[in-house]
Order: sequence, then structure tokens, then C-alpha cells
Amino acid sequence: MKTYILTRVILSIPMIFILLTIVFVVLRILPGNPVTAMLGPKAPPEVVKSMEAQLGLDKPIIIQFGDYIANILRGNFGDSTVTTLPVIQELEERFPATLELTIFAMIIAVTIGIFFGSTAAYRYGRPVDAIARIYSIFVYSMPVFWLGIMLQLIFGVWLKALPVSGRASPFMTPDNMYTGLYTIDAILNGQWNVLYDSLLHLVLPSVTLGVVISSVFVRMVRSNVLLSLSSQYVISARSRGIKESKVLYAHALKNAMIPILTIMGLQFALLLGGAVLTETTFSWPGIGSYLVERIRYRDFPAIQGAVVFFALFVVVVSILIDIINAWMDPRVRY
Amino acid sequence: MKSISKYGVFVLLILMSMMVFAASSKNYVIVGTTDKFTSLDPAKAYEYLSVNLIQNIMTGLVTYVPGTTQIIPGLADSWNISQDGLTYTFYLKKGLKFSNGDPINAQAFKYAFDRVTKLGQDPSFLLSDVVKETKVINDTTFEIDLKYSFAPFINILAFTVAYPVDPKIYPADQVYNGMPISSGPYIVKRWVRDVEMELAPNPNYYGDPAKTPTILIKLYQDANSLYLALLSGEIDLAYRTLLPQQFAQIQQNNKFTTYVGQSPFMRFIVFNVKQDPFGNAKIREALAYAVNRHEIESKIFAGQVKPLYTMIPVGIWGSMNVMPSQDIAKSVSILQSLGYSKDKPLNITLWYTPSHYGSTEADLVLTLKNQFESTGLIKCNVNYAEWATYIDYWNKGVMGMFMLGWYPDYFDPDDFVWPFLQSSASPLMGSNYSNPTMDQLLTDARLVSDEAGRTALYDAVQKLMAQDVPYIPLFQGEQQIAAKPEVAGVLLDPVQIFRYYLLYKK
Amino acid sequence: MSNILEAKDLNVEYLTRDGNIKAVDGVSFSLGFHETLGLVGESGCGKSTIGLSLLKILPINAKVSGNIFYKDKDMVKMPDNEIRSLRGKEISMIFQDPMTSLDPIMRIKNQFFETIRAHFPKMEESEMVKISSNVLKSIGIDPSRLENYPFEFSGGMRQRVMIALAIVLNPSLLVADEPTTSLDVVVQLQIMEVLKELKDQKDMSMVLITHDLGLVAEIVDKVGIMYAGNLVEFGDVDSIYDDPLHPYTQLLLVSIPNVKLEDMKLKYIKGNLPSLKSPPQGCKFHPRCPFAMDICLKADPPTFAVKGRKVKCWLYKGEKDGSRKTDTASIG
Amino acid sequence: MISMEIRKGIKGLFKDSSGLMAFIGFMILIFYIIMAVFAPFISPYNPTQPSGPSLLPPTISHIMGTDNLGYDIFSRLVWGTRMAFAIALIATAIAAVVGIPVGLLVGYVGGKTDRVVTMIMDSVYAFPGLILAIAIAAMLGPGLLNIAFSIAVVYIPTYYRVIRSQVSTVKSELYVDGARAIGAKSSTIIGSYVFPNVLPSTIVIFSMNLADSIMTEAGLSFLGLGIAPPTPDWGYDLAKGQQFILNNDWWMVLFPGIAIITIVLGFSMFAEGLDEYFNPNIGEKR
Repeated sequence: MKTYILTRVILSIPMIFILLTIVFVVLRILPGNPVTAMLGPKAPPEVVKSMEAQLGLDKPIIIQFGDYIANILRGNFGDSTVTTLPVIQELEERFPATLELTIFAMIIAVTIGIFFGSTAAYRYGRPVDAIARIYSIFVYSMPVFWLGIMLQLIFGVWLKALPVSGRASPFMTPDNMYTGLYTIDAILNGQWNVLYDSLLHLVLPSVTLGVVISSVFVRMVRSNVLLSLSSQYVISARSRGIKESKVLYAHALKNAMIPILTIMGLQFALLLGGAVLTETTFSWPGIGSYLVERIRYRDFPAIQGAVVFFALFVVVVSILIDIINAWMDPRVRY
Repeated sequence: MKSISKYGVFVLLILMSMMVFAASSKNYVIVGTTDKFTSLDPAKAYEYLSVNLIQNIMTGLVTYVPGTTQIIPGLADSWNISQDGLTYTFYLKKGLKFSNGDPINAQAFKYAFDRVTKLGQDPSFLLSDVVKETKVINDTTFEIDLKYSFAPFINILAFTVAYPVDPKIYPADQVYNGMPISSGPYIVKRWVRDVEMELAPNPNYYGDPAKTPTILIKLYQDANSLYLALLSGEIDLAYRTLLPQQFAQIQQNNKFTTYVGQSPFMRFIVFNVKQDPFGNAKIREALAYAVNRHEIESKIFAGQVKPLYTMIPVGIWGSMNVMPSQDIAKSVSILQSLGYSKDKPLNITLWYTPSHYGSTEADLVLTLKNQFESTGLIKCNVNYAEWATYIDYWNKGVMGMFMLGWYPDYFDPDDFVWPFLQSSASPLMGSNYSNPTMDQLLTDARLVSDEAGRTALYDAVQKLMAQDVPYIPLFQGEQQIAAKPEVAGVLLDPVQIFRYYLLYKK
Repeated sequence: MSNILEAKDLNVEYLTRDGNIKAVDGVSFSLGFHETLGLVGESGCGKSTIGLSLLKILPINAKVSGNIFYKDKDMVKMPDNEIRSLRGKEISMIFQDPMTSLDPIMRIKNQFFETIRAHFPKMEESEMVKISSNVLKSIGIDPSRLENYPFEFSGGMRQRVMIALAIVLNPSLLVADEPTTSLDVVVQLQIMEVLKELKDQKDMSMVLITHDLGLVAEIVDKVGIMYAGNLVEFGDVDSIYDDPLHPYTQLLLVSIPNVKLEDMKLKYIKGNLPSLKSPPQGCKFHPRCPFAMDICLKADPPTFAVKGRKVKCWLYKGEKDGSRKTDTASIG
Repeated sequence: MISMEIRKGIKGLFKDSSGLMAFIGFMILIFYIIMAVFAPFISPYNPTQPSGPSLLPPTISHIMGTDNLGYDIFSRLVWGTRMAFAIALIATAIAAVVGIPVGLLVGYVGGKTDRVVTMIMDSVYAFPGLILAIAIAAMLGPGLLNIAFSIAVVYIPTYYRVIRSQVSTVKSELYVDGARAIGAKSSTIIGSYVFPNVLPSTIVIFSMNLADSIMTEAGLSFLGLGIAPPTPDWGYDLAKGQQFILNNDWWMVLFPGIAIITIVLGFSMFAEGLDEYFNPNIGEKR
């Protein structure tokens, strides 16, 4: 298992390298280089020069690329031009919010996906199945921010039942921050009112994001469970008198989880894209809203940092998923 | 399973009652805002909320009497200005201390002034343009030498850029991003970046202590969030900025008290006179005649702005209406005299920036576009750029006609005309306007020291501006606060310092 | 109660979007206690479908009609719950492909346990270990391998595990669907040996589904020959081997080296199984039948009782005790 | 003869739900295409000028109400169809024009090139699409082509992946070997054997990507990275409507939202129906 993890991490190095290169290409080589983006196309040459020197853009492109990679490896993302703070520090401050949102959204999406998808597969061709298919295609067509706005309107404005923005009410942040995840820190501090408050704030954003992503999950779980339901070991389990619920969950779904998890890993990228929109809709102070905010300021180091960060996040999650997969699948584990 | 859910409900009830209990305390005031602050370093802070927060946690040599534009001593006990207006000598109060116990002395001031110039951040020009050098005479005596006599300089000293900083904490060569060291009524007790900031009284403050033990400033990302937070009772007071429609609704709502005050903040259109066709004063005039300020006031801002017919806002002495009201016929006749017709309309592009001035900006621009096009002789395109790009576009003369706003650095008519109309300053505004007569008037107004004489000069300046029309002033803003009725001590100030330290709950 | 199993006019139809497939068409047979039945036919003839229908584990698009009496209870009408309690405990099944019939990500131990628990939910774990170990031992596998995963076994071993799983609760009826097809020849014989021992030692009836009549000849008591969803001939193994009545049976037996039929002139079966979606009119075998007559093209033959056997062929129309019409048989 | 073929095809379509789905999707698309083409005749008012009082709820004269400047929402919605199609088509076309040839070529050539290009494409594919589009749009600035390009980059790998894998499958099949044996040129092989085989998948992906790019465009507009107003654009209208939800002016968010949902629904139902039609899945076996 250890060797597997190690191999998997090593194998992802080329991918990280390519992702970093993509970010570099997008932000430096595409027309509209960072300096003109920051200063406008007709900036006086001396201003452009000094700015370029400040950002190291006057060097040959290969050297710049080397510097860029080296800096990222050292965890140096540069300083924000808006706040002058190191970008890495700002990302660290913002990351827990994004993490908390994505975790809860993922829980919701996976729950809907597994229950709805596997039930639909089990009841193939029946009404539940039809509803699941309509659900997934309809939800897929829904812009995440539109759903968010509608939920804000219904639960925040009409019913006044749930908070529609931010992570916490006033004075409702945990006293001691260990993880930066309000829910976890509240539990660690034993501040149950803070936990309740942060859960309330999480409801609408995570439901919005979770529901939208669940469309893909429902579809995916359905088709994979359909596949494994038609497999021999399911028929064989049935022939031994195993209960249907157990056939579905312990055999069909558990086996289907291996491909499902792999695809879920790929969908995580989709989730992060949705997170940017969700964070903006719900004023959620995570990296997504940070990216959008800093685009307004043309805060180049911050934009680059956030994009690189998202890329790395995707890689880390895909590694984690593969490890979970390996742990689930004895054929890989041994 | 059942017992667990029962238990859960019970716990929830307790939690909710705790929250209700927590929210009923009088010991704090929660202020909500949609503004962002980027830095609490006086050498860097230049946008409104950063400056306003510093004004509550730090003080300068001089300060304003709350609610007026009158200058009174702050950290300084008294001061002398030399006859030629070039040397200012300040005598500091005795025993002043920063919140961490370090002394506030002449050295701290010199350190702060030098640091501002050295760092060269956004507000630094306010000092570096005028100040020649600073001297420490002794621990409590501080001297400032100016490059030239500058009547409004004392107002600059009341601005955050001239506040002292603790030399032990604030590095000389870079912006400080840590917890601020206070010289004002409050200290920053807790700061969750982009979420909230908690203020507590500064025990070392020389003046009257702050009225409320805790001020919590909650940051919201948009007006909707702020509005909902206000309605739900999450915050006690909303300051900057609800949508006009929302504020109008709150005004109807008897559960809240609203405060409205004048603001020197103003909006205008800039013409880059170096770009065709805006070099032609006739065209600028024709466009000025097409603008209907009342439509903007009522349709976009629900009556919460005031039409402005000059560059000096109402409330600043010297202001006089010089611009014409909408007169489409006049506009049409000018355009026709220039040879424009329905088939050969005047083609212009109006630029704006979508988020810097709030979400009403696109609507404002679209309304202006329609007003111009209602002449039938103008085809107006609309384009936008984000703020950072926008600034550089105007510096580089990319944009011929664009929207801008102005919030003064010091409260003197000079700050509303010099930066716009003086030939060396106007390129920074993106206008490139230059008129020797105007330059002479402006310089004279800086040198004359009696108010009557200056008023006469500013009258002439405004009239000449209305002739040349390098700008079209549109409206001036309004300060608005919506608060729960139990919140007292709300003071809307002509110089727009919002004082958290005066707030308390009845 | 004379028979453990009795199928009467069993029909199974698969509904698909390209049309319906009649996989089993009016099949009737019976099986006594402690008897072994071989169901023989080419692949796709519906014999596996019969196997699955005996446990009622057909795909959901399958439509079943007719009766299957297990110990005089009609399984077709039985509620799902009751049927489930029969599976594994009363009727068990082993499948063609041992590689895919065991859940690949579950330890063998747990597959035993869940089978036992499905019927005896309160059994202690130690008891289950004991039972499972004994069964494995009886089938020639070291009980320590309970901890292993399926991929750690070879094909033959896996089939043994499958058999062990199937008989762990001492079922009265074991359905074996091509239990040796995917194994190599040596292992095939070993597995057949295991099945034979089972038959001898346990009080168990067996349905053995295969395409290879020769392989099962030794252990079966009765044989049913399937063709395109029809049971074309059914009777004692010996009489069928000695004297195949249906032309298809005759053709099948040609392929077995040790059976000699002097009057068989054909050495192979020409053509393919007909499409079950649109089967030919009349007797489904007529396009391939060397003895096809006019009536075979027009009408599906009923089942005739001949020499204590059942034959579905027009050749035996009117026969009561069945002497063959050799004149027709010599045609072609 | 041809009509017979068509009738057979249509009959085939309706045999089950996948055909029905494709048909409904197709009808929705036809509806929007008509709306886009005949926008000048359908829309009652000028979409870029106020045509009534502000914030009017849906009435007879303004069936979807007006926004805060008195623009007719229905007219903007009708004209917005053009913008949605324009950006989606341009973006998807760019992606297809790059992705398909590269996929064909690399799949055909194979070897080291294949491994390198595939890895790059997989990485782009793994990248959060919207975030990549945001970054590119932010660098390029506003404008129709810039936005279309930002979206296109995200979808290049989808073509590439499918085309490449199909090509390698097809390539290894006998008839291509046969063609090569009789001396056919590579271009002939790709053109006459490989391309027809990958065409169905390409159509499915194209339709799917149209759906996704409309969604991405709406997202970019929502974040303020879209087209400059007053050009009618659904994403912009939606973002603007969000400002007014607290005033209960629900019509400003409801209708543009429904427009986006239904058009995306149209494209994705069409795509999904076609997909199942071309590649029937394991559905009926179980």
C-alpha cells in the first residue's frame, strides 16, 4: 500500500508540471500579458519596464518559467498588489472556507447520487428511474448561481428561514482556530452555538453546489450500478438468498464505487468551478470569491496563485481518490 | 434513533435560545458594510473603509470637531505657522502613548512622514508633493517645512496619511500588514480577514474613551447580503452601501431609523480633450446639454443623490450652479451646426467600470447613453474595464469619455478644481484640459488667504469650466445610515468620518 | 409428493426495445428426489434461462408464465420473500464463470457469512466459521483460505469455492449452469468428480445444465434436450443415449465419440440456431432438420409420449409406443 | 426512397425514450433557433432601450415585466438567444476545429506523440473548466470573440479524447489494415474510414458542448466577465436580476434563468438522446 501511494504521488508529478505550465501559458504567453492587463495597453515604456522588472518579466521566457516553477515549489506565490500580503498567506486564510463548502457540497452530492442513482438502477425502467433521469438532466441544465439565487429568494427572503450569505453570524466565529473549518473548530472548542450557526450558514451554499453536482453523480452511479447489477456475482449473490438491499448496497454498489470514485475525482474539477460561482452568489469568503474579487483589481500574483492553487487542489484530490480506491479494491491493495 | 433525534431537537432549542440571549446584549454595536478594506497602514490606506477604520483607531496632529469642518488640536497641543506659510511647528501633548505603551513623540511623526514618502503608496503624494522636510526639534516638538505655501495643508494633516506610527512595529521599507498599533479611541482586538473585525477601547487614548466596549464590523460582499442582515437583526447598523431601492424601503420601515447627510462625494463624466472628437468644446457642450440629471436621480438612485451643476459640491463653500439643465433642442442645434445628422451621427464611446462605483454603474451609463441618443444625432457605444485596467486606460488616454467619481482628500474648494482643471494636474484625471486663464485663476486662489477673495476667484473658475466643459458634473452623493432605533450616537459628518467611538445602544 | 421439481408449460420471454425474445417456450419436465437432470443444448437455446427461472433470478425484463412446482409449491406465484428464503438454503446454483461469480472485493469468509446470515441471522460467528470450514474441507480447500479474496484463487479453486458456497446450507436442489465450461480439461474432470461425490454423499437433487452431453452422461439420471427454447426430448439418460428419437438429439450424439449410431449419415449439424426474435414458422428446427416434412414448415409439433419419453417432433405423430418411421429417416 | 429512409429513421427514434428525448431536445432547439432568427419580428420592443416603467411585473404589454431601467425583459430574452447561440457556436466550433484534427492525427500517428499530447490534453481536461475560462477571459478582457475563445480552450480536450480513442480503435481494425495494404494514403484512410466512424460521437459531443458553453458563458457574465451592456445577454440579465431579488422582483431572475435552463436542456437532451441512439447501453440487460 505504501509503495502504491508513493508511486501514485510520483506519477502525478508530470501532471502537476503540465498544469503549472498551462497556468503559465494562459497568464503569460496569451495576448494580454500581466503588465498590460495591469497597466493598460498604452502604458509608458518606463512604467512597463519597472513593473516587468518587479514581476521578473524582463527575463527570457524560459528563465521566467524556471523562476515561476521554483517559486511555486518553494511555496512563494508572490505578494498581492492590492494588500501587499503574500498571496500564499491570503490563500491559506481563504482555503478553509472553500474546503468546508466543497466538503459539505460533496457530501450532499454523493448522498443524492448514491441513493438516487442506485435506486434508479435497481428499479430500471420504472418511475423512480424516469424521475432520476429527468432530475439529472434538468439539474444539469441549471446554472448553479441561478439555483443559488432562487434558494436565497425562497429560504432567505420569503421564508426567512436560513442565512443567505457569509460563514457566520456576528460573534459566531470559533474562539480558537485549529483547522479553519468553523464546524470542526466549533466542535473542538465545544462551542455548540457556533457549530449550529455555521451549519445554518452552510445549508444553502452547500445544497446549491451539491445539488448541481449531484446531477452528474446520479447519472454516473446509475449507469455503473446498472452495469454491476448485470454482473455475475450479483446474480450469484441473489441465488444464495442474499437480501435485495444487501445485493444492491454490499455487492452492486460497492463494486460500482470503484469506477464511480474515479469519475467523481474527475468531477471534482467541475465542483470547484461551481464553487467559484457559489461562493460569489453567497458571499462565501473562499478562494473562488477571492479569485473573482482579485480579477477586478487585476491583482496578477493573486490570480495566478488562486488558479495554481485550484490546479494543485484537483491533483491532490485525484491522488486521494486513487488511494481510497486502492484501499477499497483488494486487487490493488495487495 | 428516536431518542437521538429528540435529544437533537432539545439541543437545538437550547442553542437557539443562547443565540437570542447573545444578540440582546448592549455591550456592542455591530456595523455592517459592503466596503472592503485592503490595508490599515496609514502609508497605504486610501480607499474609504481603510481610511475610515484608521480614523477610528489612530489620530493625527490635528482633527475635526465632530460634525463640522473645524480643525482642532489632536495629538498636538498647539502649533505655529510661519508668516510665509512654509514652516509648521507642532507642540505635542505630554505623555502620549500608543496602545502597546510605546511613546508617541516627534520621532514617531518624523518616522511616519519619511516612511510615507519612501513607500510611495497611493496616498503618499499628499505629503510628498508639498512637504520639503521634517525635523525633530525635541521629543514633543515637530517641524514640517513645505516646498511652497499651501493653505489647505492643515487639512491634509487631519488625514490618515499624516498619522504617526510606532517605529518599533511598522517597518520603514515595507507596508505593515499585522495588527495595527493604535493612537486613537479603539484598538483592533480581533481581525478575521474579509469576514469581520472587532474593536475594543484603547486604554492609552488621550481623549474621551469610546462609548461602547465592542464594535464589530461585519463585511458583506454585496448589498443584498447587507440588506438581509439588517432586516434579520444580525447587524445593528448598516453603513455603505445598500441599493437605492433598498434604502428607500428601509426609510418606509418603522423598525429602523435612517440617517441621511450630505456627502462631498461626486460623480462626473471626463472628456479626454486630446482624443477626437472631444477636443472640440462645442461637442462637449452639446453632450452636456443632453444630460438629464433628474432622470438619473429618480430612476437609478430613487432620489438619493442630488443633481450637481458644478464641480464644487454643495456644502463646500464657493459652490455655485454653472452647468445647464437638459435642453435637447440646444444640443441638437449645436450638433447640426457641426454637420451631424440622422444619417451621419456623432459616434462616441462612453466608458465605465462595473464594480468600483457599485452595481448601479451600468444602469447609470445606459441611462446616459439613452439621453445622448435621444438627440437623434448621437450614436453612443458603451464599453467597460475593471478598475485597475480602467485607471491605466485613463492615464494612457485610451478612453475619450468616461465615468469617474471624486472623494476629496481635504475639505477645501481647491481640492475640487485644482486636480481637475490645472494644466499639470488634469492629465492625471485623464482629461488633459489646459487653459492658461484657468491656471492663473487657480494659482491665485491658492495664494489669496481671505475667503471672500477666494470665493470670487472660484466663481470665475466655475464659470470658465462651464464654458470649456472638460467635465460634465452629474450628481453628488448622500451619506446614508440605517440602524436599529436603539442605536444612538450616529453622526453624519460633512468630512465623512464615520465615528464608531461615538456609537452606543440606548 | 413424488417429485422435488416439476415444470409445467414454462414460458420465459425477454422484452427488449428491438422486440421480444422467447427464450423458453412451453417447457415441461419433472425431477424426482435424489435425481439428477441434465439439460443439454447449444448456447442460446434457453437452458440457462430455465436454470435462472428455477431460482427466479431472471433479469427484470423477463416475463415468466406457466408453473414451476418445487416440493409442490408453485414458485412462479410465490411471493419474493418466500422465494428468497428458498434460495441458497433449499435451492442453490453454481454458475458457468467462476472468475466473475464471486464478488471480487469481498473476502471469501464474508461471502460465506452473508449467505449463512441471510437464512440464519442469529448464528454466532464461530459457528459460521465452523460450518464454512467444514464445507471447504469437504470440497478439498484448506479452511485457512477463508480469509482470502477471490482473485487469490485459480479458476478451478474458485469453482470449488462456488460449489462450497452453494452447498454450505445443504440445499435439496442444486442447479449447476455449465459448471465446467470455462475451465481447462483436467480441471473440468476434477469438478465433475466433486459434483459426482456430492450426488453420492448428500441427499440432493441436481439440475446440470451443459452443452456437452458426454461430460455429464455418467452422473445424470434424466436428460432434457433443448432447442431454441423448446424441450425437444426428455427421458432417461440411458434410453436417450441408446436410442435418440429427436433428429436434433441424434445430431448432438454424433459429436460424442463413444456413441455409435449406425444409421446416422450426418456428421455435423448444418446451419445456426434460429433467431429467437423471429423464429421460423412451424417446427423451429426444420431449417436444419434432415428429415423436415411439409407439416414441419407449417405447424409447431406438440410433444408426443414415445417409449416413456417425451419428443417434440412430427415424426412421432400418432405413435403410442414408438417404433420409428425409418423410411423417413433415411431421406437426405 | 429517401423519404422512406427518413421515415424509417424517425420510426426508429420513437421506439423508446432515448428517441423521444432527442426529439424533445430538438424541438426546444428549433424553438430557440426560430426565436433567434426572427428576433426582430418576435420582440415587441427595442431590447437596448427603455420601453416602459421600471420594475413592472409581468403584464399584457410586457409579458415578462421590465427591469429597473424599464427595459422589456421579454425582448431582451428574445434577442439574447442570438448572443447565446453566437457565443456557444463560435466557442464550440473553435474547440472542434482544434480538437478534432489533433485527435485524428495523434490517434493515427500514435507512439510518443500520442503519449505526450494525450497527457497535455488530459491535464487541461482535469483542470477546473470554469476557472480556466475565468483566467483566460480575465486576461483577454471583454468582447464576444475573447469570451468564445476562453470557453473554447476548455472544450478542446473533450473532442480530442473521444476522437483519439475512436481512431486508435478503428485504426487497429482490419479494414484499415486492408486499406493500407492496398496502398491507400494516410489522408485517404483518415478521411474515408476513420472520420465516418467517429462522426456520430462528434455530433453528440458537439451538442453537449454547446450546452456546456452556454452555461459557461452565463457563468462568466454572472461574474462580470461577459459582454458589455446593453447587448442583450441572459447571464448579464440574471446577474442584474439578482440585485433586485430582495425587492421581490422575481421576474428579473426567473425568466432569464428559465431561458438558460431550457436551452441547455434542449442541447443536452438532444445530445443524450443521440448518444443512446448511437451507442445503446447495457440498459436492458441486468
